[in-house]
Amino acid sequence: MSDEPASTLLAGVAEHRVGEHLCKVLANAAVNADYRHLRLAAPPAALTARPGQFFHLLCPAGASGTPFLRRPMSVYEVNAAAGEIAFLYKVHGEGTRALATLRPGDVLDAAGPLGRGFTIDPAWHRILLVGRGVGLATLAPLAVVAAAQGIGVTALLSVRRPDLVMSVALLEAIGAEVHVVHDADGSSEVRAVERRLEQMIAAAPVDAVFTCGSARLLTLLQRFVAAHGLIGEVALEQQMACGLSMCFCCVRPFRVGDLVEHRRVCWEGPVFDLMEAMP
Amino acid sequence: MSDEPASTLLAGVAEHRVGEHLCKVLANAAVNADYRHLRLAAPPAALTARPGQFFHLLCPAGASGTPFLRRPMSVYEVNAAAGEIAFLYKVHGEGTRALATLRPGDVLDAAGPLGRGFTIDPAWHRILLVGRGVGLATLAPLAVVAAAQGIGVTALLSVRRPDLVMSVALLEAIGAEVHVVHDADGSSEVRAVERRLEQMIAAAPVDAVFTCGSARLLTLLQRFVAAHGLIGEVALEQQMACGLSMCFCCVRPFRVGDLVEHRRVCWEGPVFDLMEAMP
Amino acid sequence: MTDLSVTIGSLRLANPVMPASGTFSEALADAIDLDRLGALVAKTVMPEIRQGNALPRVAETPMGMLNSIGIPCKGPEAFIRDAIPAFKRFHPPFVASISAGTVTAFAHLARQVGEGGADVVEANISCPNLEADGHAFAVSAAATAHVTKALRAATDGPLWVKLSPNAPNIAEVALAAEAEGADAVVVANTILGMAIDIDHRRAKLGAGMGGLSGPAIKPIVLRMAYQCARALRIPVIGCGGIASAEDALEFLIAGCRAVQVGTATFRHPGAMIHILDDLDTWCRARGIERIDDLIGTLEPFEAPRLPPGEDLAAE
Amino acid sequence: MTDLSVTIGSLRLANPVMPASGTFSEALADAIDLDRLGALVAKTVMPEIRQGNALPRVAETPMGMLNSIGIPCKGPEAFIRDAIPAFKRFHPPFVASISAGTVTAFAHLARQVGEGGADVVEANISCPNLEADGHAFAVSAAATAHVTKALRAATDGPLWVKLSPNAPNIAEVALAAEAEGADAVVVANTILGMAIDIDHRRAKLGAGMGGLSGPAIKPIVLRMAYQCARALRIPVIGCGGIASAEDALEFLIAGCRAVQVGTATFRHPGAMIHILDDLDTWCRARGIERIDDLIGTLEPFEAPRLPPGEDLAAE
Ligand SMILES: Cc1cc2nc3c(=O)[nH]c(=O)nc-3n(C[C@H](O)[C@H](O)[C@H](O)COP(=O)(O)OP(=O)(O)OC[C@H]3O[C@@H](n4cnc5c(N)ncnc54)[C@H](O)[C@@H]3O)c2cc1C
Ligand SMILES: Cc1cc2nc3c(=O)[nH]c(=O)nc-3n(C[C@H](O)[C@H](O)[C@H](O)COP(=O)(O)OP(=O)(O)OC[C@H]3O[C@@H](n4cnc5c(N)ncnc54)[C@H](O)[C@@H]3O)c2cc1C
Ligand SMILES: Cc1cc2nc3c(=O)[nH]c(=O)nc-3n(C[C@H](O)[C@H](O)[C@H](O)COP(=O)(O)O)c2cc1C
Ligand SMILES: Cc1cc2nc3c(=O)[nH]c(=O)nc-3n(C[C@H](O)[C@H](O)[C@H](O)COP(=O)(O)O)c2cc1C
Ligand code: FES
Ligand code: FES
Repeated sequence: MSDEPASTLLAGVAEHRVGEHLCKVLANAAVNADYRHLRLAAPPAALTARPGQFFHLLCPAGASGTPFLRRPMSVYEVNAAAGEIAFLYKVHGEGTRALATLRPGDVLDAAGPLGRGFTIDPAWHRILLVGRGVGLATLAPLAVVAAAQGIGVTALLSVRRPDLVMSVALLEAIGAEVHVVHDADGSSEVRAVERRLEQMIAAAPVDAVFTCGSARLLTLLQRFVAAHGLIGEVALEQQMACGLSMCFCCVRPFRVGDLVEHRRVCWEGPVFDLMEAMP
Repeated sequence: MSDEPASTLLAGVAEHRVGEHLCKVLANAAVNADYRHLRLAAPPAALTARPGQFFHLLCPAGASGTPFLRRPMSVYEVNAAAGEIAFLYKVHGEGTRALATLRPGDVLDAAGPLGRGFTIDPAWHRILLVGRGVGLATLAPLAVVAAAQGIGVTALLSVRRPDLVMSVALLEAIGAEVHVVHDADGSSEVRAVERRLEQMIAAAPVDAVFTCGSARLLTLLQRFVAAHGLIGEVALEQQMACGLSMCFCCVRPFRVGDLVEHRRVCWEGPVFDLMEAMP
Repeated sequence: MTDLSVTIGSLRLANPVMPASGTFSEALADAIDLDRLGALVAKTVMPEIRQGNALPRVAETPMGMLNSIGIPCKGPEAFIRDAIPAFKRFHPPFVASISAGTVTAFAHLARQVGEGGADVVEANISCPNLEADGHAFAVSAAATAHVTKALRAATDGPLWVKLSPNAPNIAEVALAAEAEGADAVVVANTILGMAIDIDHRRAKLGAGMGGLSGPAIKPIVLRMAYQCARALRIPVIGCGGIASAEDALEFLIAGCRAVQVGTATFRHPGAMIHILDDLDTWCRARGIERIDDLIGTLEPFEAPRLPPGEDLAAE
Repeated sequence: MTDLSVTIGSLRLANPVMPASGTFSEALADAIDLDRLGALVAKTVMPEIRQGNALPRVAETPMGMLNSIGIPCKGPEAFIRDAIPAFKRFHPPFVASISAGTVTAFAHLARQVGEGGADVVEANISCPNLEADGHAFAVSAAATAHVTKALRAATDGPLWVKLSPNAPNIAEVALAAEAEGADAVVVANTILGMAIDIDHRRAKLGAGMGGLSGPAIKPIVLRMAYQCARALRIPVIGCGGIASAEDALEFLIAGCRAVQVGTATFRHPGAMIHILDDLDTWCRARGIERIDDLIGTLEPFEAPRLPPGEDLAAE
């Protein structure tokens, strides 16, 4: 490490693995009534983000002041060639409302990449992704990276209403087999999903299962994975302050054998072994 | 006063004399190295502002957070026909740096008009304005209103450097006789200014004298006004919190006969009798 | 319309929103309709004529401000002659805030303003600017009991005691005021703070230190208001950093019977009206017909903890 | 380059900037060069294995945050075996923060971590989350004297005592720590606060109340640091809301010998490096060669007031 003072905060951090990147906003458009797609120009260090990792975003000032804490967002797309990263986010509370005000040309401070992403074994033939709501944003880059390694992707997307479904085009473009279920016609109910999954893997067996976005689906998949002798991972959420293992506010309980252990979502996760997670 | 709840803050306030106006920024361009000209679309209640009155501006979030207190700014132009008001401001500290980031289309919250403006007697033939630096911003609308009433205007503008002189075009357009002095050639020194003023009023006698922007010029003019049996007013500055007479942080001492009395710049001022002011 | 009325002792207020002393004057009528407020509270008046502290008297801080105004004052006679009638032109009850350096002077002043027409006497026993390093009656339960007793003897009307967040244990001080006959406590005044002009290496306030107010202090004062409301039978009036209906609701749910709004009015002259309108909207959206039903509805907690690691072993 | 070195008792630090306990771990090496810091301070360790408080453990507030983490802890053995060596890979002195529920356990732990390799023992006698309503050793001068004396007897190395801003008179508590042999005091821990989720009418923190930190509290803590620095002969280390070199300079000019940076690192992982670079730039721009020359240079003040009105009559 050099002893010379870094001339700016960014420079001081850039040589390290986790950077505080000042990214220019390229686009921040509504995808549907609830979600927005935020595209940023990002420096090389940010482009190393792997599926399941996240960035910690410093929200701009909103209507009720500047949100003090950063907001964690999974990386949704990494386009290394174009030097871009993207997020898909739901407008929810103060922080995401403030993010929604960003205009092209504005600068967003994104710290990352952070956390431990998904495991991919190149020897696998096919993986199953089961996502609910904005959980799709977290699973999408996994599908892209798996497909690039020649691994087949089967995806089940669960949404409240058909008009809120996202990423189907992205998934189909990489050759994934995509199933959509929703609350309106009851197809997203646990029993229905379970039957559907059985049919899906009967038609095309999978090596591993990945999920994000629903405690109900997590429980279902724990049964499913145990019954079929599969392995799997889940990406979990928890409120964060530091995003860097320091504050212990983001812990969740995990079952490890007979013990229950606290782990930090920002550090040991956000991706965890599917069977150890507690919904 | 109606008993019905006002549906928004603005509506609740608009029926009263002092409004909290959400004004769209039309332009916010640099005039020279130090100063910016901020033009706002303003509602009718804001267009009643008279020369010497001010608005209290809620600065947007800047680099180091949101400035908590509002910033007082004299109204520089009121264009009732176009529905516009304008300010001329010096970029100085955190608040004015934040103001400088405003872009056309942004919304600025301007409370006002506030304070007591300049006195104009339609019977006058000619007035003398003596301003230094950004004090010109405060005196300019007085010149415009006086000229519209057929009162002649003689103006002496004192600046640090010739390139920082402003408003000359505006003053000449209304037929004012304009004299510029600056520090570079020593023409702005007290003695030199005093001589110059003597010549000016010898050539064109005046009924009243107005000043803003310099303690040194104030002292000089107190002598001058006393010597010539004139009357005059000065616009003073002081840090403000409420801008509305409530907090007593903006007091200054005034000499009233043999007594010294505290008056609030936001309420009894910002325009005061020239002879009572203490520099 | 939601029924926003609340009761403070014998006094019925049309709603729980009123200004905080020192951040309000009848000049605000230029900006809002004062008749919509729950009560009107004047700047503290003291027995003597005073100019207040040295300039500068305010400094900006992150989401807050420091002030060391120091209670400039024209004296009780001018107050009774000029200020009280000016406030009494409006309908809401008029609260006179008073302070003094001695118990005797305090009691005398309470009687004067009571006879002069004040509907409520609010005793500011907490102003941190008047004594070195913030000492005041309000930092001691004994001194608070002493002054409250004298005030209670001096006036028959409603007596509110305004506490200081600089007190070591504010609930204990509040209990002392309650025991000696206060009709309500106001929680709280400003928190003693400081800011330094690093270029000139001097305090940003002429008086060196001053009181911190604004959103920055809200979490601290809310905690204190909750501690007092939990301990007292008399009403608590919350005051500290309240800038929105949501802020006001935090204090009401924590057990406050009313709220005072101070610094927020400096940022938004219409803040109190905004709060009132939004309180109504918020209640109506949730089918809450009387604001009174919300007061003190905070779910109890007793600092639950995750059990120590060992106990979890068997889950 | 400005000479940024400072001395805390027998310890020479390369510069006055270090992390605050509980807001730092060696993982920050992923983001900044830890060898540039003045010292490294670990999260408080306690004698027993603990899971910490119920979730949620943090809540956002205006320019600050509340936390009720509650000191999850794997116990002293794991700390000495795993954590100390991880920190000792870096050059700056390593400060172990310890806490305990009894004086005996406190002293025992001090000896353990001292022998385990800590360069400094920082006694966290102020954590407001461990006792109901924020009681802790640090709110009483007597209890502080008692525990400091035991700690002093238990360890020969540098002993810092970290105070609580919830103490009624922090300078008095600081004097008690000084009298019993502390080498420095850290001013201060978090201020007890609260936030309420109005929709669910429950506290936003699982533990009900928690400690407020961040820029919001800076004016309050700066005032306390100044009061302590004025009263003590031993060094004061300032801690509370420091997020920039300007903030750090306020504390240094007020008389602090060093500063700790907590919550700022959550917003900007590089905050401490930024502060160091800007301190150097600021000093160089002003021809200040040693930061030491700045410490305690605040112009004295004694709450000057404008004279009362009558006296001004003749001016
Ligand atoms: C690792 C990780 C990845 C995520 N990826 C995405 C994503 O790709 N797209 C997306 O829309 N959302 C994602 N989330 C959730 C997202 O962080 C929250 O929706 C967001 O923080 C809400 O902030 P707010 O201010 O709008 O809501 P508020 O409810 O006002 O937030 C209040 C506080 O709670 C926290 N919080 C609220 N909801 C959540 C949540 N679900 N998870 C964690 N913290 C929360 C906020 O960060 C803030 O500290 C992710 C969360 C985590 C932990
Ligand atoms: C009635 C009135 C009219 C004014 N009109 C103009 C104008 O037309 N154009 C213009 O450029 N300036 C004007 N000023 C001065 C302007 O208000 C200050 O330059 C501005 O507040 C500085 O804010 P800052 O955050 O940039 O500076 P900072 O120094 O960072 O401000 C810190 C604090 O000091 C206050 N402050 C600093 N300088 C002044 C000052 N000179 N007067 C009052 N408060 C001050 C700020 O409002 C703020 O509260 C006027 C002042 C007053 C009182
Ligand atoms: C400029 C200013 C002047 C004040 N003057 C007084 C006063 O005279 N008497 C008093 O009891 N409180 C006074 N206060 C304290 C306020 O009434 C209130 O208790 C405090 O500001 C906290 O509320 P806020 O955060 O809503 O402002 C003053 C506060 C400010 C900001
Ligand atoms: C999440 C969090 C955890 C903390 N844990 C500890 C701790 O374990 N021990 C301690 O002495 N202080 C702890 N603190 C207090 C900080 O060390 C510091 O005193 C306080 O946050 C004020 O500084 P700041 O405003 O710079 O954060 C913690 C603070 C935060 C925000
Ligand atoms: S967010 Fe701080 S430890 Fe995970
Ligand atoms: S700014 Fe508050 S009285 Fe003038």
